[in-house]
Amino acid sequence: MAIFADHHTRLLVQGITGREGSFHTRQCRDYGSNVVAGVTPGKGGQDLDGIPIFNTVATARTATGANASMILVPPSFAADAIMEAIDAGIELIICITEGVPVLDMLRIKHYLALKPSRLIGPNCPGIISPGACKIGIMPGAIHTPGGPMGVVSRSGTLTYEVVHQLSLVGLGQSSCIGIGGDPIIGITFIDCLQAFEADPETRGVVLVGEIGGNAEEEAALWIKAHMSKPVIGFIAGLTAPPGRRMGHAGAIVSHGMGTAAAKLIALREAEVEVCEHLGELGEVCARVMAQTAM
Amino acid sequence: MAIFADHHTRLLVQGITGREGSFHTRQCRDYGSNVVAGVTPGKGGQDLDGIPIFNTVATARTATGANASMILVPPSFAADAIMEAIDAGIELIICITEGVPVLDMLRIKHYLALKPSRLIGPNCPGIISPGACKIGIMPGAIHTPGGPMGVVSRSGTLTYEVVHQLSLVGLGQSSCIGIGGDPIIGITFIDCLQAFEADPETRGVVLVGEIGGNAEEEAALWIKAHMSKPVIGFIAGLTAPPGRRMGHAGAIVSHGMGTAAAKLIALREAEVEVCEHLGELGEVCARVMAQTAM
Amino acid sequence: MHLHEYQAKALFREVGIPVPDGQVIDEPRQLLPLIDELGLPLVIKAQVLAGGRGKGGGVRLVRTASEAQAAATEILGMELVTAQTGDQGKTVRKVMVEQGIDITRELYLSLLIDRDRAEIVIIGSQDGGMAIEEVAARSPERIIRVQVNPLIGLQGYHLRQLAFGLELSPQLSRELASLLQKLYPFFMTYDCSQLEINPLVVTSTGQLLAVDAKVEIDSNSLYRHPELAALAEPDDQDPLEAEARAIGLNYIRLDGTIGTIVNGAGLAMATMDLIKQAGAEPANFLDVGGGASAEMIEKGFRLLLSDQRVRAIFINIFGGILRCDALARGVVQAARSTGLTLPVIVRMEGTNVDEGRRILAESGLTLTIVSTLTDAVRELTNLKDLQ
Amino acid sequence: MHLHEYQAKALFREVGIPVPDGQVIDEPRQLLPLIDELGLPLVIKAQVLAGGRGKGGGVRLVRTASEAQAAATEILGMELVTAQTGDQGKTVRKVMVEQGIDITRELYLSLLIDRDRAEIVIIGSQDGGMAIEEVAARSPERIIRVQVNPLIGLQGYHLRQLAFGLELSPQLSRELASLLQKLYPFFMTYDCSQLEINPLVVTSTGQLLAVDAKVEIDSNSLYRHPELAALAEPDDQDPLEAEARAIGLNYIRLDGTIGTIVNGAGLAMATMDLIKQAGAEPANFLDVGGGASAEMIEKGFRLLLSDQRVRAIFINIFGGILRCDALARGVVQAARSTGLTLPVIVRMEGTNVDEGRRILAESGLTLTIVSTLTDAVRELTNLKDLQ
Repeated sequence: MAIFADHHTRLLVQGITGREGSFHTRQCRDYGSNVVAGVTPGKGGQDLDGIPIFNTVATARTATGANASMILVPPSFAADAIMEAIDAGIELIICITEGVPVLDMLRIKHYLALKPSRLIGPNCPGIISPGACKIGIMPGAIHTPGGPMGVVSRSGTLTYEVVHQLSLVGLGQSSCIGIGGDPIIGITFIDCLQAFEADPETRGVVLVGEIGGNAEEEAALWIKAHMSKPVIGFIAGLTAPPGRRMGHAGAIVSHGMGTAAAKLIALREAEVEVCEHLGELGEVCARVMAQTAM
Repeated sequence: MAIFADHHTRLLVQGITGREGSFHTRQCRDYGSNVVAGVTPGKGGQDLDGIPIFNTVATARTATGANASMILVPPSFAADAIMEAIDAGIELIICITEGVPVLDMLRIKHYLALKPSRLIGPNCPGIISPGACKIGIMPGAIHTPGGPMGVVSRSGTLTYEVVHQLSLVGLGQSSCIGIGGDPIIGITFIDCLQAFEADPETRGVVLVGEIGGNAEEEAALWIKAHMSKPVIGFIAGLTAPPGRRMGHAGAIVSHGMGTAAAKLIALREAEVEVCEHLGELGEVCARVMAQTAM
Repeated sequence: MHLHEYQAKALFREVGIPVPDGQVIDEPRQLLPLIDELGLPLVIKAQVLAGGRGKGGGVRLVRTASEAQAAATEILGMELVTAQTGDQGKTVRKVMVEQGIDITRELYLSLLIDRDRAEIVIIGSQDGGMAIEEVAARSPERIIRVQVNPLIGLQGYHLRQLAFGLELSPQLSRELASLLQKLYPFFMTYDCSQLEINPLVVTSTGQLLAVDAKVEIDSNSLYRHPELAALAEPDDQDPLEAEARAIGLNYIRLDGTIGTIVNGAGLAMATMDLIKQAGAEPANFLDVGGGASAEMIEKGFRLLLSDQRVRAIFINIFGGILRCDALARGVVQAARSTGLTLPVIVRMEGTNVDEGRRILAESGLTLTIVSTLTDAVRELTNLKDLQ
Repeated sequence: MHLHEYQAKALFREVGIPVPDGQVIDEPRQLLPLIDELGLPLVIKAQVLAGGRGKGGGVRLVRTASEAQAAATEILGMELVTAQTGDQGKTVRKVMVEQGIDITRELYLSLLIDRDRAEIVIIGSQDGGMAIEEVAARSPERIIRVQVNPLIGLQGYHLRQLAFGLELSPQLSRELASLLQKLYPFFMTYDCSQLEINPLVVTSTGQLLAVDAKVEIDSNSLYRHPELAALAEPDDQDPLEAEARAIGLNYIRLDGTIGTIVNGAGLAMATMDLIKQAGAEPANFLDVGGGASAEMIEKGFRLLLSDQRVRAIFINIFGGILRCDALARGVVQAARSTGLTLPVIVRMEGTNVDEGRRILAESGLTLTIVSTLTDAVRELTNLKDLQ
C-alpha cells in the first residue's frame, strides 16, 4: 500500500520532449513507473523510447488511459498545462515547475475545488511510493520500500536528507510527497496526513515544514483532532530574517506571521514529536517508532 | 417535516424596501415566516414594520443569525445580490427576480459549487413548506399543510394550479418548490427529488416540467436509479413551436432538443406516472397515492 | 435578440475580427459607388433574420456591374422564402455588398451556451458551409467540441484542442487562436447566447475571414448594452408581437384560431396544450404576467381582437396574490370597453374565486364561465370548428 | 520585486488612479522648473525601498522655493536610516516632488493575497497615515477586510462592504468604488503580491488621492511584464545579491561569518539553522539549485570569497540525481581555481557518496570532510570564534 501513487498509476508526462522532461521521464520509467504517454503540442505521433507522444492531454488520456500527469514545462506554460490536465479528467497531477506566478495558482486553486483532480505542487520534487512508482525528480535510490514511514514536506533536497536518514536507521517509506514551496499549492499537509492516517502500510509520518504561511499550524490542528499515528515534525528557517523570501516563493516571514517558532509551538501543542536538529531526525524517528511498536 | 425551509428558517429579504420587496415581505411574515432582517444599501438602521434593515447581508447575518435570504431586486442587481448572500454564508438563497442575464448565472452556477449555499431560482416563485414557512410570491392560502405531496416545478402559476388541485382532492403538501424558468438555475429537479426522497413527511412527488434543456431527462434517470416514492409528472409545452422562447427564458426547443415529447418518453421510461391533461392532475395524484397507501 | 449579418460584422470589425470588406445598402442606386470602392467580383446578400438565404436565392455572386445592379434590384424588396421563414417569406429591406473572396477552404466555428454544464462550448468543424446539424448527422467525428468554464475563460489548451482537432497547419492554428482570443471576449462582453461563423474561410493568402456571422444576444442583458438594443429593427418582428412587446406583454403569434390570455408562462404553455387536446388550435401564446393585473388583461384582450384570425378567446387565470374578484372586474371591463362579439370562455380559479365568478356571471356579458380545466376542454371542443 | 513610489504612481496615473501632481528628480537643479510648474507648497520625498521614510527625515513639506531647494539638496545623496533599512541606511538617489495636498481625512487601503483562502483581500481603515499593524493592535474593529475570490473578481457588494464599513458618505463611496474598479484590475494585471496606499487622502474638494503607493510585484510573473522588469534599479539591491542574481544563484546576504553553499532552498535554510545551533552565525543563504551542478558550486564559491566578512565556508550538498562524485569534482575545481585559503567544511551525502568523499580526500586541499550533520555541527562549533 501507499498513498496517491502506486502500481495502478498510468503516468503521462506533459513537456516530455523538453530537456528536463525527457531526462526525468526516463528516470521515472527506469525506477519502474508505468509511463504510458507524453504530451508536447505539435509532436503528436512521435515517441520517446517507445512512449507515444500526443498533442493534447485529452487525446493522450483517451488513447492510453493515463490517470496521472507529471508536468515539466516552463513556468509560463504551467498554469495552462495544469488546467488542461484537470479538464482532461487526470486524477493525479504533479507539477514540478518552479516559478509559476501566484495569481495563476490562486485561480487554479479554486478551479481544482470544482473538479475531482488532485494537484501536487507546483515547485515540488513530486511523489514517490518506494518500490512501486516514482513521479518526480527525487533520486529513487535513497528510498526504501515497505514502510512504515510517510513523509510529507514543502522542500526538495531537505526531503531527500530526511528520507536518507530514515533509510539509514532502517525505516522504510510508504510514500514521500513534496507538496511544494510556493505560497499557493495543490494538496496540503492535511490532505497527505489524512491519506497517511488511512493507509495501513503507514505507521508514522514525518512532516517537514518551513517558514511562511500557516500550513503547519493548520496541520497541527488537524493532527490534534484526527491523527492516531505518531507524527515527527521538523521546521526549516528558525534563523531566517523576516521579509526575505528564502529561495522558495512561499518561504517568507512577513508582518510577524509565518515564523518557525510559531510553527514549532503549534506542532508541540498537537503532541507532534518536534526535532529541532536536522542531524538527529533519523534517530528521533527510530526512537518514536520503536516506542509506538511497543 | 419539510425540505429546505421550515420553522427554523430565519429569513432575510434583499431588496426589502422596494415595492415588490416590501409587499412580499409582509405576505411572507403574515403567512408565519420568521422574517428577521432586510437589506437595502443605504437604508441600514431603518426598519420595515419592525424588521431591522441593514446595508449589507454580512452585517445583517451577524446581527440576526439569518440563514435564508429572499432576493427581490431588479435583474441588473440580482447576480451581485446572490453572490453577496453566498459570501455571507447564507444557507438558502431564493432569487425571485426574473430577467437575470444568462452569463451572470453561468458564473454563479460554478461559484455556488465552491460554497455550501443552496440557491433556488432565479425567475421562480420560491419555496413554501405549508403551515411552516413561505419564502416567495406564491399565494399561501391555496396550500394545505401536512403532506404527503412534494411539488417541484419550473413554473409559477402552473404550480399554483397543481397545488390547488392537490388540495381539492385532499392531498396536502410537505414542500412546494419553484426551481425557476431560466436556462441556468440553482438547485435542480434532482436536488429536490433527493431531498423529498429523504423527507419522511413526503410520500409522493409531483414534478412539473416544461420544454427546453434536458433537466427532466436527467431527473428521470435519477428517479429510475434512486427514487422509491411515486412520482407524477406533467410537462408543459407539447404544442410549443420550435425556436421560440415561451415566456420563460429557458423554455425553448432548439435544434430539435428539449421537446416535451422527449421529456415524456424519458419520464415514462423511469416509471413516472405521466399526466398529459392538466385538468386531471389532481385525480391522477389521488389515484397514485391511494394505490401507494395500499 | 438576433443581429443581422451586417450588424454582427460591424461589431466584429470594431474588435478586430476579420470580415470581408463590404457595406450594407437599402436602395439599388447606392450600389455603383460601392463597385468603385470594392471592385469586382462582389457578393450580394439579403439581410433577413433567417438561415438558408443562399438556397432561397438571397445570396448572389456577381462578376460585372450590370450583374450586380440586376441582383441588387431583384433582391431588395423581394419576399425571401427559406426553410426558416415560413411560406409567406420575409421582405428583404437591406442587402450586404461584399468583396468576393478567393476561398481555399471553408471551416465552421460557433460558440454556444451549454445549459447542462453551465459552460461555453466552442464548436469547430472542417466542413464549413454546411449546416452543422447535417455534419453532426453525417460525420459526427468531424465535429470538435471544446468546453470552456466561464470562471477561467479561454486558455491555451482550448485553442490547441480546437486547432489539432481541426488538423490545422501551425500558421492557421495561430490565426485561429488570434481570432478566438477576440471572439470569446466578444461573446462574453456582448452577452451572446449563440454565435456562429459559417463559413469561416481560409483565403488564398492563408488568412481566416468570417464570411457569415449569426449572433444572438441574450435579451435579458440588453439593459447593459443599449447600443445593441438600438439595433433592433421593427420590420424584423411580427407586427402584433412588436406591439405586444411595446405594451409589456409576453406574446407569440401562432397559426390557430383560439386566442388565449393566461397569467404565467408555464400555465400559458399548458393552456395551449389544452386547446390542442380539445382538437382546436391556439392562435397565440400570451402570458400577461404571474401577478396579472386587470389592466394587463385588458391590454391582452385588445391585442387579440386586433388579430383577424382569432375566432374565440379562452381566458385561463389562476388568481393568486391578486385575487379573482379584481381579475374578474378586469375581464368585464375589457370586454365592455372593446365591444366584444367573439365567444369567450373564462376559466378562473384561486383566491376569492366565488366572488370572481359572480362578477363575471352578473356582468351581462355572454361569457362561458367554467370552473375546471376539464370543463374548459369540453367547451373548447365545441368551438373547434369555428372558422 | 518592490516598486519605488514614483514608479508605482506613474503606473497608477496610466490607468487613471488619482495621484498628486508631481515628478521625480535626481539632482537639486531640476527642482526650480518644477516649482514653477507645480506651485507651492510642495512635498519632497526620498525614493528608497523602505517604510518609515517620514520618521527617518526623508519626507519634507516645504512652503518656499528656498526651503524646497534646501530640502532637496539635503535629502538627495543622504543615507536614509529607517526602521526597515538597518543601521547603515540606504542612499537616496532620487526624490519625488509633489504638490502639497489640502487634506481633510486620511484613509488606509491595501490589497494583499490571502495564502490560506487563495483570495485577494482588500483592507481598509479610517485610520490612514498610521502603520496598519499599529491600528490592528490598537483598534482592530476599525480594520475592514473584504475577501475577493479571484474567479469572480471584484463585485458591487465588495465595494459596499468596504464603503459602509469605513462609514463613507455616498459621494465618497462612489469615489472609492471608482478607485477600486481601477485598482483591483491593476493588481491582477500587474501580478501584484502587495499594494498599499497609505494614506489614501480625502482632499478638501472631496476627491480621493493616493498620496503614497507601495507596490510589490510577484517576481515569478516578470516574464509577462518586461516593462516592469526594466524598472528594477541596480542600486536598490545589495551588490552581492545583484551579482548572485545575475549569475543565476539564489543568494541572500546575512550578518554572520560562516558562508554556506547548499543545494535546495529547504536544506539551505536548515543549514543556516545548523550553523546557528553550533553557536556560529551564517553569512548568507545560498541555494545553488536542487539539481546543483559543479559549475553552480564554483560560482557560489567565488561569490562567497568576494564577501570580506566570510571567515569560513560550510558546503552542505545532498547528491541526488546529480551524483556526489561529480559534485566533489566541482568543489575541488572551485577550491583550486579560486586559490582558497579559508577553512572549508564539506558535508556530502547521497548518491555515490563514497566516491565523492574519496575525490575530496585525495584532492590535496585542506578540506574538513564530514559525513553526518552532527559531525558538521561539531566542526562548526570549533569555528565559531573565528573573526
